[in-house]
This record gives sequence, structure tokens and C-alpha cells, in this order.
Amino acid sequence: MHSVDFWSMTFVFMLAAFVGFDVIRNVSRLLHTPLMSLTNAISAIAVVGSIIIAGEQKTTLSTVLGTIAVAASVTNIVSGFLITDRMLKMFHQQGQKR
Amino acid sequence: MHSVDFWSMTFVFMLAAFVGFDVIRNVSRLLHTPLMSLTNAISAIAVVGSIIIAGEQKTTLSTVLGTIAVAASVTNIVSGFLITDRMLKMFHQQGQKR
Amino acid sequence: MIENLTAAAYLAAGALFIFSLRWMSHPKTARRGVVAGVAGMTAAVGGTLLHPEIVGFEWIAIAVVIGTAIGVPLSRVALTAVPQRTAISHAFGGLAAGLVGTAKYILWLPEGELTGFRMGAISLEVLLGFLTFTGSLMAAGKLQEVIPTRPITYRGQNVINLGLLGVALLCGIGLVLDPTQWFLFPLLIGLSLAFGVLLIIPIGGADMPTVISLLNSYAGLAAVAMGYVLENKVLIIAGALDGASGLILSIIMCRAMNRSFSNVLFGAFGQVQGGPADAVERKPVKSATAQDVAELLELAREVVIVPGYGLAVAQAQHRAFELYEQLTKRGIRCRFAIHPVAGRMPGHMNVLLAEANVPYDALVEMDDINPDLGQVDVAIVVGANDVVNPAARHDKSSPIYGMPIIDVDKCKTVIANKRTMNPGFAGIDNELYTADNTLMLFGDAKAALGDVVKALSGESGLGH
Amino acid sequence: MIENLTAAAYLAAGALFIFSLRWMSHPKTARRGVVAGVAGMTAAVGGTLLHPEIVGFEWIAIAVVIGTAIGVPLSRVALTAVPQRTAISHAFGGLAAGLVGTAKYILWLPEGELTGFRMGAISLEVLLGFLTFTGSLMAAGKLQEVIPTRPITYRGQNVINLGLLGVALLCGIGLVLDPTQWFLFPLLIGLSLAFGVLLIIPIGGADMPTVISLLNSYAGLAAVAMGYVLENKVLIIAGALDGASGLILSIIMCRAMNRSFSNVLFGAFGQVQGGPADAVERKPVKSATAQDVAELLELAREVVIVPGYGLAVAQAQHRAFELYEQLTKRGIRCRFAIHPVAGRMPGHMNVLLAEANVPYDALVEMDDINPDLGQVDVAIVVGANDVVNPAARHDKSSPIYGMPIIDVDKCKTVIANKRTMNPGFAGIDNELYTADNTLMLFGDAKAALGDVVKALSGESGLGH
Ligand SMILES: NC(=O)c1ccc[n+]([C@@H]2O[C@H](COP(=O)([O-])OP(=O)(O)OC[C@H]3O[C@@H](n4cnc5c(N)ncnc54)[C@H](OP(=O)(O)O)[C@@H]3O)[C@@H](O)[C@H]2O)c1
Ligand SMILES: NC(=O)c1ccc[n+]([C@@H]2O[C@H](COP(=O)([O-])OP(=O)(O)OC[C@H]3O[C@@H](n4cnc5c(N)ncnc54)[C@H](OP(=O)(O)O)[C@@H]3O)[C@@H](O)[C@H]2O)c1
Repeated sequence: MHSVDFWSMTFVFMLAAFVGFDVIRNVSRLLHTPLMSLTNAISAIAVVGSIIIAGEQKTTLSTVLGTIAVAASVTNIVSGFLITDRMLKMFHQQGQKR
Repeated sequence: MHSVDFWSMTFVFMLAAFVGFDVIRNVSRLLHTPLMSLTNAISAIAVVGSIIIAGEQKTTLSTVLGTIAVAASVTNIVSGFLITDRMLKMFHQQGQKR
Repeated sequence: MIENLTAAAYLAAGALFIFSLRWMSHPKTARRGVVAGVAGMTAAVGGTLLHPEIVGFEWIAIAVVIGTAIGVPLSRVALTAVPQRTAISHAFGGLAAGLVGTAKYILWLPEGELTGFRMGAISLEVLLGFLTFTGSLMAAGKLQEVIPTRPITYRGQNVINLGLLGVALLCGIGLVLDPTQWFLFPLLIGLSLAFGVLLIIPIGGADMPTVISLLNSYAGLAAVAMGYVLENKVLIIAGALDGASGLILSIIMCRAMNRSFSNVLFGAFGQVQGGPADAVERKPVKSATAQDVAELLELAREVVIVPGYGLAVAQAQHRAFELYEQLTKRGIRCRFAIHPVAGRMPGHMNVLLAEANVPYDALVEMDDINPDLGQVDVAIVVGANDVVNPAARHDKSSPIYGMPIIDVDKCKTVIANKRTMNPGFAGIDNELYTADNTLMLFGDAKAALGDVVKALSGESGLGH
Repeated sequence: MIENLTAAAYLAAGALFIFSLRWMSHPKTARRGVVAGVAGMTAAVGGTLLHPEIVGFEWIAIAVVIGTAIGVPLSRVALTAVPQRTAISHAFGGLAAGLVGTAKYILWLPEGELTGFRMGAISLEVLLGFLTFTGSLMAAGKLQEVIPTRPITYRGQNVINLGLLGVALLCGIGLVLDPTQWFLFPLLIGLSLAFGVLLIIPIGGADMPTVISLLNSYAGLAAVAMGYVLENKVLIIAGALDGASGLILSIIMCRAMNRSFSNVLFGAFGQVQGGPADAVERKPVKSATAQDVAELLELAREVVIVPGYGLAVAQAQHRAFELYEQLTKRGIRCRFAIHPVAGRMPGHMNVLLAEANVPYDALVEMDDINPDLGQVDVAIVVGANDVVNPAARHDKSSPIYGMPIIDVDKCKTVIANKRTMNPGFAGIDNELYTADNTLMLFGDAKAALGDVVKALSGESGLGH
């Protein structure tokens, strides 16, 4: 890795951390449980790395590892988003139909 | 410019814009006037580009342009931070000494 | 060209994830947040599938099918099992990160591509990934009570744990110095897996929510490390967002419990200290029947319901809603007072009550309702204990001293529902129950509230 | 190695700038924000000076001396001149951006380094930089009233302006397609300079604060463009922060005035419409002396002072503070009600009153004080007009209809100080002055408030 790339990554990390703290601090306390499952789904972004490993099929071992990783990540994506939505559907205002 | 660099820049821009909006929205209304002079000072970051032009002394014209640019930026830095601090010194709480 | 498409997709994914979390700031926009999250994930996956290195999609497809097959049922668990589900999910996330790191090591080792920096990032990814994996599984086990929930402690435990972590870090450093020392790699994996287990053993089941949140943060950091390894910025963004989220939630929990991180991680707090048997000469309590409570409520103008962990255990949220409805129908103002750590995970009470159809504007946060409590005629405490314990305000020797509480003792009358006089999570007595203006309503929350609702509706017949 | 040092310095600078603005969220931490800003700028400059391309420091040193020599006096202007100072500062910022872009073009042209992307970024930088330069100078001129402040409009103006901008953009496109068409470059500069001037001409002096804020945003975007040109991330971060700040402040101003951006930019709103001469048959007003006012105040339990532009013009903030002190001393609760667009720039009243020693907890925002106004005995309106005009609430035909106002008309008695019956910024009559519970206190704010203070302190002698 070139040092230029390293610094690019680090700038992105620094800024994303700031964004993260600001954004999460503003999440309504009402929604902290769905927040946990939503971030859970988002953290399944590891799928990106897993797909490449599983798809480039360089060695059998790496393909197996990649495939397991994709399966694990997809589990999180599917269950994370579905359950978040399921919980959020329950929240409604006074007098508001569901 | 490589396309990789372009995308790095653009990621940084996107994230910095998010940070900017969140941070500025949280600035106290009391302090909007000092905020204007503080961002004014920070926008003098153009000094970074100006210094390189003035310092690499490649052609007379570019050196002259760079020097003017450094002078203009330094004016903003100096006056911006000084006046912000001057204004902020005025703000004090009930019963608090200055 | 394709490179640019991928980069644009990743940029969009990053922005969408941020919007997704921003929209969680209010229940009105929150469902839009899920849509943004799904869109972001779609963009990220789509961009990845364009990668020219991908030669075959068959394994990916199989994995997607398997993942979906596990994921869908996992999303249908009961709301009480949500903490366990989250923990299991973190385990999957950690596993994926650890495996990708391992695969990258295996692929790059023969190619001589392992620069010191890459090796360092891989080591970190593998360490964080695998410790999250076993740690989360342990946490899920404790929450599901498959594994004994009480903290298991022994002398020198912290020394052993830190020693293990130290050896794991040394393996990582060894690999950075010379990546070809390949035997260090499985050692690193093994140590990470073991560390995850040992880390959780001394922590009581009830502290698991804080731990889960911390593990969420670790999973995020593992994704960041993966981002550095793969030079992929969307991984860094999503990882940083998760890292921040986990950290903030655990800080909120620690603060609301007035405890420090190290106390949670090393304090073995979950034990019942002394226990009810030790409690000497308790003041007598006044106990009431559902009928008494109903009569009291009929005369009230303003009522506050304070739900706690017992409401969740008893699944009494639907009864609570019926009570809320009965009262509202009679023109009695009824609100729920939500303590930030009531229950066993952040926001626990809110989801439960939302599930039972309680409108979210009737759920009021502690800080907003405390100033009003002096005007409240009746407070009904349902399976809550620590979060209404006045000792937190004045008893400096109490383990919960300094924890902010809902000041129900300031209400004119307090009705406290629980099954016994046993203490709650913190294992300490609660003077609220023996106060002059408190009436105990003993019994399972679901049954007890049900009786009160019946008594209320039976008497007046207004609802019929 | 040096590269890494520079990069680390830039990273630190970016983080420090963010902290700098974050700390502006509260007056208690705001001065720390300035320290962080200075530290960030020092890191950025320090990191830049390490650049190996720099062969001589003499010109830089000279420029720093000149800049400091101009900057120090510029920071000592009176508070009333702050808008002008900000405008001039933006001009300098725009100039620097434009010149750096020009220099880069000149240097890269013979080297054949001008890729299409670079040329595009340079064109944008030059366009934004130079239009900010002349636009800000014009704005400063209007604010200082060196240039006529009234909007100068003529038929087809918008078409001409947009046409000019279009031609400038075409020049930029031409350069991107073939950077060696060098004659397009001075044309682009000239058009940008001209566009900056023409953009401001039709805007009234009183709309300058919004325009300045927008120009701030442009200056930020010019820095972002420069960041792309120089591949420098700290420029992008600082530029984005500024861009956001300028945009948000102008949005806040527009919202508080209930106007749209395009109305500010193309609406020529600053003209006095009709003017007081046209106003037919006004209801009679009741006028009071300083002595009357003092007597009224002595009987009050709660007083609110509503400052406006007139307070700034008259430099009456110190008298306002004396009045506040007199009242507080007597146990009368006295607060200042601050409208978001009172005065001529955002936060104008806050700095003025802070300068006069008023504690900031006595400054209450419109939204927070409005609900309390029913309980207020006396409201003293000092040189404010539009921000207390009830027509904004109910008169759909009024140009300020829909603008949120401070509801002083709900107070028991209103004392309105101004010099004449002339209208304020929006050029419209104010029914508040003829309302039954309003007393006019005519005269310059400084003198009038001074008289009231004298009457108050003379009578009771409490302060002596
Ligand atoms: N929310 C979070 O994120 C989180 C995270 C970590 C730790 N914690 C901790 O968890 C505690 C939460 O406080 P809390 O007041 O909600 O709960 P608590 O203090 O644990 O008390 C729960 C009470 O519910 C009663 N109960 C249990 N089952 C019941 C049933 N079926 N029907 C009726 N009552 C029942 C129990 O008494 P009986 O056995 O006599 O019925 C117990 O006293 C705090 O100490 C907090 O620090 C919370
Ligand atoms: N704050 C911002 O950021 C901003 C930006 C752009 C536009 N604006 C606009 O500016 C206006 C601000 O409202 P405002 O109520 O503060 O001011 P205003 O509506 O302009 O009224 C100011 C009043 O002060 C009086 N005055 C002038 N000199 C005086 C003196 N020496 N002593 C006593 N009174 C004096 C004037 O009446 P006499 O001449 O009779 O004395 C005038 O009626 C709004 O319309 C707002 O939309 C504000």
C-alpha cells in the first residue's frame, strides 16, 4: 500500500468517525433497540470483502472461507434489515393508524 | 490526476460536507456573528496552496501571484481569529467575572 | 470505466448509510432510514459484483441462498429475544471479518504481497473479528441462559486475560516483522478465539447488553481494519459508523447505570450481593388488591406508568396498553415514564410498548417527566426496581448511588407491581416499597395488570 | 518521511477545524474553538512549509508581514462594522483562490500537465474565486454605504447576468476541451469579475447579510476546488466546512425572513415600497416621556427588552445594559428577547449586548420567550420594527406575512422606541405602534434609554 492510500483511508476514517458520533448522538432514544439491529445490518458491509474472495476463486481454501463469510454477512444483512423494519413498524403516533 | 485520487477527494468531500452540516447546525444562535468570522478565518486555508506557489518560485509571474495570495490569506487568518476571539471574550454568564 | 462505476457505487453507499442513521433521529423518518440502508447495501454489493477479479458467481449465489435461509427466520424472533439475536448477528459479523482476513493472508503470503502495513491491518482484523465471534456467541449463550449467567471469576483472572491478549498482540507484531512465520497466524487466530470466551466469562448475564454494544463497536473496527486491508473506503465508513454507534450506546448505558467501563468489564457486578436472605428487619409493606388499585385510579387525574424489566419478562405490554386505554378513555391523563436503562437493552421498553400499540408520544423520557412527577396522582411501577430506587439519590453507600432515577416517590401514591420482595438487577433492597405512600400489588405483571384492567372496565362498563 | 509528516499535519488540521466549529456550540467552549482553529491553521501551514518544492521563503515571509499588517487593524473595527469586515475578508479569500488557480494554469500549461479534470477544477476555482472577490467588495461597499445601497435594477437584468455566467461556463468548457486555447483564460477571469459585480448591483444594501453568507459558501467551494486541483484534502475539508456554514446561515436568515433564496437574489426587496408619504390616515399614536416609562417600569414584575437594528445604529447597547441592571437591582425580572434576524446580520444583537456586559443567559431566543409573553408586564422595543410587526401573523397581503415574530403585542404594555414613524427594513407600516396597549417613546435609542435609566435611578436613588 502506498503511503498516499494510507492517508486517504485515514482521512476517510477520521471524518467518518466524526459523522458517526454526531449522527448517533442524534438518534432518538425511543429507537435505540432498532438502532442496534440497523447498525448490525450495516456492519455486514464485510460482505464486500467476502464477495471478492469467494468470487475470485484463487485457491480452494480461500473460496471456502470467502463463501462462509458471504453466507455469514448475508445472514446479517437479511435479518438485520428485516427485524429493524419489523420493529419500526410498531412505532406510531397518537391517533395514527398503522 | 488518477481516478483513484479523484475518488479519494470525493469521499473526503462527501464526508466533510456531512460533518459541516451537523456541526454548524449545532452552533449556538448566540454565536452566529463570531461563527461567521471564524469560518472566514478557516476559509483562509487557501494559504496552503498560496505558500507552495510563492515558495516554489517557478516563474516571476507565478511567484508574484502566489505572494499576493499568501498576503491575502494571512490577512484573513490574522484578522479572522483575532476578531472572533475579541467577540467571544464579550460573552459571559450571569454573575461571571470577565 | 468499471473502476469508476464501482467507486461511484461505494460513494453512494457511504452517503446512504449516513442518511440511514440520520433518519433514525425520529420515528417518523426511521422507516425511510431502513430503505436508505437497504439501498446503500445494494449499491455496495452491486459495485462489488462489478469487480473484474470475480471469475465465478456460483459460490456467491450459494452463500446468498444460505444466508437468506438463516437470516429470515432470525428476523422473526420474539422481541424478548432481540438481545440474543443481536449477539448472534455480531458473531456472524466477526466471523466474516476474521475469515476474510485469513483468506487475504493465505492469498498474499505466496505472492509476497504482505507489506508490514498490510500484515498489521490483517492481524488487527483477525484479532477483532475472531474475538467478536466467540465473545458474541458467549454473550448470546448467557442471554439465552444456555450458559450459566452468573459471572465466573477466579483469582488472577484479569492477569491471565490480559496476558493472553498480550501474546496475541505479540503474534501480530511477529507477523508484521516477518509475515512468512506462518505458524504465528493460526496461533493468533486461536488466541483471539480464546480471548473472546475468557473476556465474557467473568461478566454477569445482566451486563450483557453493555457488552453486546461494545462488541458491536469491535465488529465495526474489524470492518475498518478490513477497509485498510482491501483499500476500500466504504468499509471504513460503515465500520466507523458502527464503531461510533456501539461505543455511544455502551457509554449511555454505563452513564445511566452510573458505572464505568472497567467496572462493567472487570467488576463482576451481575452477582446478587448478599441477596434477600441477608436483609434484616424490613419495614412492613402495605399491599393492595387489583380492586383497590382500580378504585384509586378512578379518582386520579394524572397517572404515570413506569415499566421495567419485569414487564418484559411477563410480556405484560399488552395489558399495560389496555390499562393506558382504559384510563385515557376516562379522561385521565396517562403517560409512560421510560428510564434509559429500564429493561435489559437500550430502548427495550419503547419497542415492547410500541409493539403493544402504545403511541410513541405517550412514552416520555426520564428527564422530561421527572419535573412533572409532583403533580402526578398515581404512579404504577410495573416490574421496575432499580430505576425507581430512591437510594440512588441519597444513599452514598449504595452501589447504584448517583444513577439517575425516575422520581416516582414524589408522586402522591405509588403502586408497585412485582412478584416478591426480591431485589432487581443490582441486587439491593428498595426503600420505595416500604414508603408511606406506596402500595404493593404482588403478582406476575401480566396477571396483575390484567386484573386491574378488568376491575376498571367491569366497574364502569364505559368501554362496553 | 516528510510526505508523511505533511499528511499527518493536514490530518490534524482537518480534525482541529472540526473541533473548532463543534466548540462553537456553546459560549462556554467557544474560546477553546478559536484555539483549536489557530492550532489547525498552524498545523496546516507548518505541514505546507515542509514541502520540498519550496525553494525560498523570502516572498512568503514578506507576504506574511504584509498580511499581518493589514489583518491586525482589520480585526479592531467597531462591532457595527463587522459585516463590512467579513465581506472584505471574503474578498481576500476569493482573490487568493483565484490567483492560485491562475498561477497553476500558468505553471501547468507549458508543462502539459493540464488534464481535462484539472482544467475543469481550475476553471471552477477561478470562477468562484474571482466572483467572490468582486461580489464581496461590492457587498462591503454597499454595507459601508460607499456604493449606493438601493438596488439598481433594469429590464432584462437577470437575462444579462445569466448570459454572462453562461459565457463564463462556456469558456471553462472550452478550456477543458483544449487547455492550450489560453486566450479563454483571461476571458474567464474577466467574466467572473464582472459577474460578481453585476450579481450584487440589483440587491438592496439591507439584503447584504444573506448575500455575504452565500459568498462565504462560494469561498468555501472555491477552496474545495483548489483542493481538487492541488490534491490536498485539508483544503477540501476546510472548504466543505465553510461551504456548509455559509449555506446554513443564509438558509436560517431566509427562513426567519420567510423569503426564498431567489427572492433575495433577484427580488430587489431592499427598496422602500411606497414609503411613509403614501401611508394614508394613520391611527393616532400615544406617546410617552421617559418619566412615564420609568413609572410604568417601577410597577412591573416582569420586563422584556426587544432590541433591533435601531439599537445597533444608535450604539445604545450600553444604555440597554444599564436599564437591565436598574431593573434587576429592583428585583424586577428583566430579559432580552432576541429575534434571529434582528439587526443586520445573524447574531448581531447577541454580540452587541455581550459587548455591553449583558450576561448571555439573559438573552432569550424568540421561540423560547414567545410562550411567556402573556405574563410580561412591560415590553420595551428598542429600534426594532419588522421583527415585532403583528401583520406577519395575520395580514396575508403583507410582504412579511409568515415571518415568525416576537409577539410583544401579547404583553400587558408595550413601549416602542424609535425616532419617527418611518418604517423599518421591509418598508411597511407597523400596527403595533397604534395598538391600545402601546406607548411610543420617540427619540434616538441611546438618548431615550439614557433618560429612562436616569429617571429610574433618580427617583429611587437605590443605585447610589
Ligand atoms: N436497559 C439496559 O440497557 C440495561 C443494560 C444493562 C443493565 N441494565 C440494568 O438493568 C436494570 C434495569 O432496571 P429495572 O428497574 O428495569 O429492572 P430490575 O431492577 O432488574 O427489576 C426488575 C423487577 O421486575 C420484577 N419482576 C421480574 N419478573 C416479573 C414478573 N413476571 N412480573 C412482575 N414483576 C417481575 C422483579 O421482582 P420480582 O422478582 O420480585 O418479581 C424485579 O424487582 C438496572 O439496574 C440497569 O442498570 C439495563
Ligand atoms: N439580522 C439579519 O441577519 C438580517 C439579514 C438581512 C435582513 N434582515 C432584516 O432586517 C430587519 C431587522 O428587523 P429589525 O426590527 O431589527 O429592524 P428594522 O425593521 O429595520 O427596524 C429598525 C427600526 O429602528 C429604528 N431606528 C433607526 N435608527 C434608530 C435610532 N438611532 N434610535 C432608535 N431607533 C432607530 C427605525 O425607525 P426610525 O427610523 O423611525 O427611528 C426602524 O424602524 C428584518 O426585516 C430582517 O428581515 C436581517
